[in-house]
Amino acid sequence: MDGWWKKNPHFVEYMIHEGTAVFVAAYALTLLCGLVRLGQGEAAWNAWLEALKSPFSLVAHVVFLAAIAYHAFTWFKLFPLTMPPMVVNGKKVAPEVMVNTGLAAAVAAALALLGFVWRIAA
Amino acid sequence: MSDTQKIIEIEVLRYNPESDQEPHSQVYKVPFTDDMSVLQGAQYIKDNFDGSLTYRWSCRMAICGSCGMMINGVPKLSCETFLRDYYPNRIRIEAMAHFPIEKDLVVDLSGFMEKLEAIQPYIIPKEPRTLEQGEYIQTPSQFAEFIQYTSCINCTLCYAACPQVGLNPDFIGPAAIALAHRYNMDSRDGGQAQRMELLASEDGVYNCSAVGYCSEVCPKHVDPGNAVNVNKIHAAKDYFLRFLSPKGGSK
Amino acid sequence: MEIYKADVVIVGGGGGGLRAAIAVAEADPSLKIALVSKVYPMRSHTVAAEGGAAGVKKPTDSFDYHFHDTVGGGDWLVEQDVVEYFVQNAPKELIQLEHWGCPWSRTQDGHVNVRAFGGMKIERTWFAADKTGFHILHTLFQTSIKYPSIERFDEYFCVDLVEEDGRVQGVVAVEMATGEFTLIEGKSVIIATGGAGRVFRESTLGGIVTGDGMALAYRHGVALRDLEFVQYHPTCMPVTGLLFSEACRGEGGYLVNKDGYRYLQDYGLGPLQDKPKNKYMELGPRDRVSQAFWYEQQKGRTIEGPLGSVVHLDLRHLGEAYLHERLPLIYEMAQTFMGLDPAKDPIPVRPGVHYTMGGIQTNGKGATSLAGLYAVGECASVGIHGANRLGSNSLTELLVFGRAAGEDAVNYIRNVTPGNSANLLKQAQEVEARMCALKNKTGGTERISTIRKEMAQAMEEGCGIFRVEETMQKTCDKIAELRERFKNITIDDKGSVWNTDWLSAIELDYQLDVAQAMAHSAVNRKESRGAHQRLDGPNGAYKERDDVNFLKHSDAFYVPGCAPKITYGDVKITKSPPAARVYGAAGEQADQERKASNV
Amino acid sequence: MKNTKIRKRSNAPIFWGLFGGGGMLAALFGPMLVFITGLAIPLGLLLPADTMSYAKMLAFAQNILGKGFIFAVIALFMWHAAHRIFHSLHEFGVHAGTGCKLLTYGVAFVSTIVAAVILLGL
Ligand SMILES: Cc1cc2nc3c(=O)[nH]c(=O)nc-3n(C[C@H](O)[C@H](O)[C@H](O)COP(=O)(O)OP(=O)(O)OC[C@H]3O[C@@H](n4cnc5c(N)ncnc54)[C@H](O)[C@@H]3O)c2cc1C
Ligand code: SF4
Ligand code: F3S
Ligand code: FES
Repeated sequence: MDGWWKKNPHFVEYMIHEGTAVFVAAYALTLLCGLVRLGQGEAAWNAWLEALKSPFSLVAHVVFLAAIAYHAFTWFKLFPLTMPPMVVNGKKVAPEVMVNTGLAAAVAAALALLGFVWRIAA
Repeated sequence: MSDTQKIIEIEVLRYNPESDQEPHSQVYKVPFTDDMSVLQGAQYIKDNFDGSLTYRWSCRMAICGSCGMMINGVPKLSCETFLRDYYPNRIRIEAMAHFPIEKDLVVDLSGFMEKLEAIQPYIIPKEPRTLEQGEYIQTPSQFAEFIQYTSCINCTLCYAACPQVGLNPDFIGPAAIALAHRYNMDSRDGGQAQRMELLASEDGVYNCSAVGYCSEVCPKHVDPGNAVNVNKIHAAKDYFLRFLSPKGGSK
Repeated sequence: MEIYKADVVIVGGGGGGLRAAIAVAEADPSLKIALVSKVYPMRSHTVAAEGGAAGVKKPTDSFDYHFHDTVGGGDWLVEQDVVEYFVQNAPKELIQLEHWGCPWSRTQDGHVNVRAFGGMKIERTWFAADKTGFHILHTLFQTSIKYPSIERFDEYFCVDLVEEDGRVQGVVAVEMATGEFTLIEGKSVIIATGGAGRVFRESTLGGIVTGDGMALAYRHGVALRDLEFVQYHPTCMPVTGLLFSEACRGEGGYLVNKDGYRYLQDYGLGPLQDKPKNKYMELGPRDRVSQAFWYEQQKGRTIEGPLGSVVHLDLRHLGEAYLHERLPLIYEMAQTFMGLDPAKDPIPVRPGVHYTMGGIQTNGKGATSLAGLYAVGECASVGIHGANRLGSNSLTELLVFGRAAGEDAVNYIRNVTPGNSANLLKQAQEVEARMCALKNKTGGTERISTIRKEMAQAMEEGCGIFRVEETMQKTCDKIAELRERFKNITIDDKGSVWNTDWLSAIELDYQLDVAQAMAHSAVNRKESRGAHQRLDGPNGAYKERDDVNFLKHSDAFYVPGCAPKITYGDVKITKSPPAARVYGAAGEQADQERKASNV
Repeated sequence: MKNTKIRKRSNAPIFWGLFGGGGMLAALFGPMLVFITGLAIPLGLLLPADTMSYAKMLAFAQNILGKGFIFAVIALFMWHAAHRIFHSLHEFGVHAGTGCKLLTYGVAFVSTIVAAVILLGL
């Protein structure tokens, strides 16, 4: 089984989308740091915010963004595989429709989140 | 055979347990016409060059499920794969991945058959009926629930495609799980709880990591990967709700 | 040598064998059943059947109609009492299969649907899209797993029967994966090895359909009955012989010649109908439709191309959506194997060998003349198909007679004592020695594939849709020559593991026997009936049906090293005296007359 | 019928459930969260400058819903990632020993505890 995942473009893609997990973890740990700092008081929190501004952090977050966006995309692309078939009027819904529904939900959720954050901030 | 006869090179992974230590490749130059399948290419070799070349086949119409092999690394039915689509390149055929090779292109399917038997692939009637009562009634939507999963021809291409089968040979695997799902979803059947025991076991659905290649190679559009993944949901429900349900779910 | 002791040995894991196995298991769970098959059961050629299985279903239909369709369809060469049993049990068996999970196609209100089929007066063909055989086989196979008393010997190749005290007592089989011989003892043996169509060239049959069981019974002295009747299916893919089911026509497809003309109206199947009408035009019986092709070819009205002469099967007017729903496999096959779209292009087709009407002679329960030996399915001649099988009768036959034979075998063995194992083993060892000698023989020069090709060529020439003495005799001579040359074959593979080279030589040996019986039965039948059509005789006398001399079954008996001995046996007539076999408008008139005379 | 082998029920539903929940959460909100915390705030884009000020974040983290959200994001992201990485290690041929489990589920577990303790302490 050695190197099986190199044998076929399907497997390479699979490994890439599985690989996004590393970035999800990295980002979650970043947030966990923030939470720890929040618990330590205002100065610590501000230092964390400052650290986020470092070029290293910015670059890292661009990478996180790309990886997690790809994760989101592939997550919904796998819907026809992972979700029970959607049946409307006794007919199976086409796979593309399932994928697109998922993607639309993701866009809506992201915008809702942005709107929500904006509202508490303002 | 006219002058314009095209010749394709077929590289076959040969293995004879009685004389070979290791599988080895052998290349044959096969004259072919555009309507010839890879299976017919193999038959040409057996008939004309070497009668000891061994492979399974029967129907040559993609319905008996015998003739699966790796064709340039991809699991395919050789009777519905055509030489013309590879020409002028060499074509490489090998035994299906993830199965022990018995000889040349023939693999040992006994493990697969055991899995197939283990999932109890028969109606366990929900409400038994006598012949005098006639057929069960199934509405179009009840029919639509399971019919897709009945199309499996047991070609095992999905096993050759699934890396998790390669990593854990005990994994029940896509086709057998799809067959369990086929019966579970049938309105005539009431055996889901019995089958769940196996699906939810350590050899069951959670071995699948949603690679999805099984469904991609399936020649009959069974979408076995979907059956496996949907049953993760069923098995999880069963796991968490078993304490609530009066029967206690399956063990 | 391994020894396994069973009560009932079933050779063949197709529809017939599986149904028989289940019948035995249900009749008496204490009996041990050995189910021997040279392929995994679900690979058996039943898997390829497309169109459907006949059984009375509609309120407007009746057993009587099914009976008359079958008897007339077989040109009266049928056992009418057996047909009676058949039509009455057909619906029960089809419902049983439904209870076991067969996904029959359904009507909107959830009942099983039926479709029209050639030569059937009323729609009574139960179908599962156009994969009926596939679904029947998988349903039976999966159901068989439920019974612990069925012990499967998958990929075991049966090489002989063993008999003692005048009764069959088991089989000798080779485990293909190892080359090991096993003696499987049984008080009864049921042969269900399918047809023999592979003795021809262009055929709808899979590579495993080599008539093994027929040859085995034949060599043990059982007659092969009515073997001259070989069905040509009119709509096959040129060269490969892959089948476009009769369901294509049942659903409304047309057959047209090179002028786009629906030529069947010229051959006693008219007048022209727009919609499919039972027993008219495209829904005529197979022998007639295939013969019409031959006449069109003689008249130069077929389409000539690189694939030989063809006519067109036109499905375009049915529309893509309907084709996908009713004929999905056909659709896919046309796309994959011919690169055309049946919703847009007509499909080139020609007749191909499809079915052996005759086979191992049995009574109405599948029992043969050798005590303990039964035969069911396409290898058997239970007497319902006569000179021409109606499409969709044979899948039902597997069920009805599979069960009957299974149950009868159970009754039979109640009164049988176990055999003398030592003698059986000795016989089995002799079989092993003979088989191994074939494998280990050196110095041969004939390639298996050459003999096989020449046999198929000869059979096609002599035993085609239309036959004459001269070519049939040539075929007989050719087969005799090939029998001789077979002694000088060479087998490349000398190994034990998975030696398909050797096994295909054994199959070829079987095929030559069956081919020989076919050709000799054919040349001896000096009349035209059903699928056996002659163009010769003094003043063309053999062109007509001859009830005086030939309303008789032919029985071919094995004579080692010589041509078979052909004798003739009576046909059982109960309520349908032989009459003119007519379809289309003439058929309808004849039906009415028969009705009028009955009241 | 020959189903004689006794098979143990798998405990995977727990891990698989956490994996699925995290994957879904990350697909729906992940990209936007990264954008907000990692790019928009540090770079002063789009959102008011004090969106993530100490006061606002503390208030958010003290709110019961806010607590829940933070906890869900950190913990579920970690479990999602842990599950995938664990499987990938197996797929690369690093065989699922205790070491692998510690490295993946162990880290997720510790992160979950840390997050919970801090959030409860705020
Ligand atoms: C393309 C096609 C379409 C058809 N469509 C229809 C239809 O629509 N309706 C209909 O009624 N009929 C149809 N028929 C006919 C019908 O399908 C067959 O007559 C029937 O399926 C034969 O079943 P069987 O059980 O007799 O044999 P098979 O299914 O052929 O099984 C034979 C079994 O015997 C075993 N066997 C053979 N030799 C040996 C040996 N030496 N040792 C061990 N095992 C052996 C094989 O492994 C196999 O398991 C069709 C046939 C074809 C080819
Ligand atoms: S699910 Fe598809 S690929 Fe797998 S065995 Fe069945 S038909 Fe073949
Ligand atoms: S390829 Fe294997 S991992 Fe799952 S989705 Fe298919 S079974
Ligand atoms: S030969 Fe039957 S599937 Fe290919």
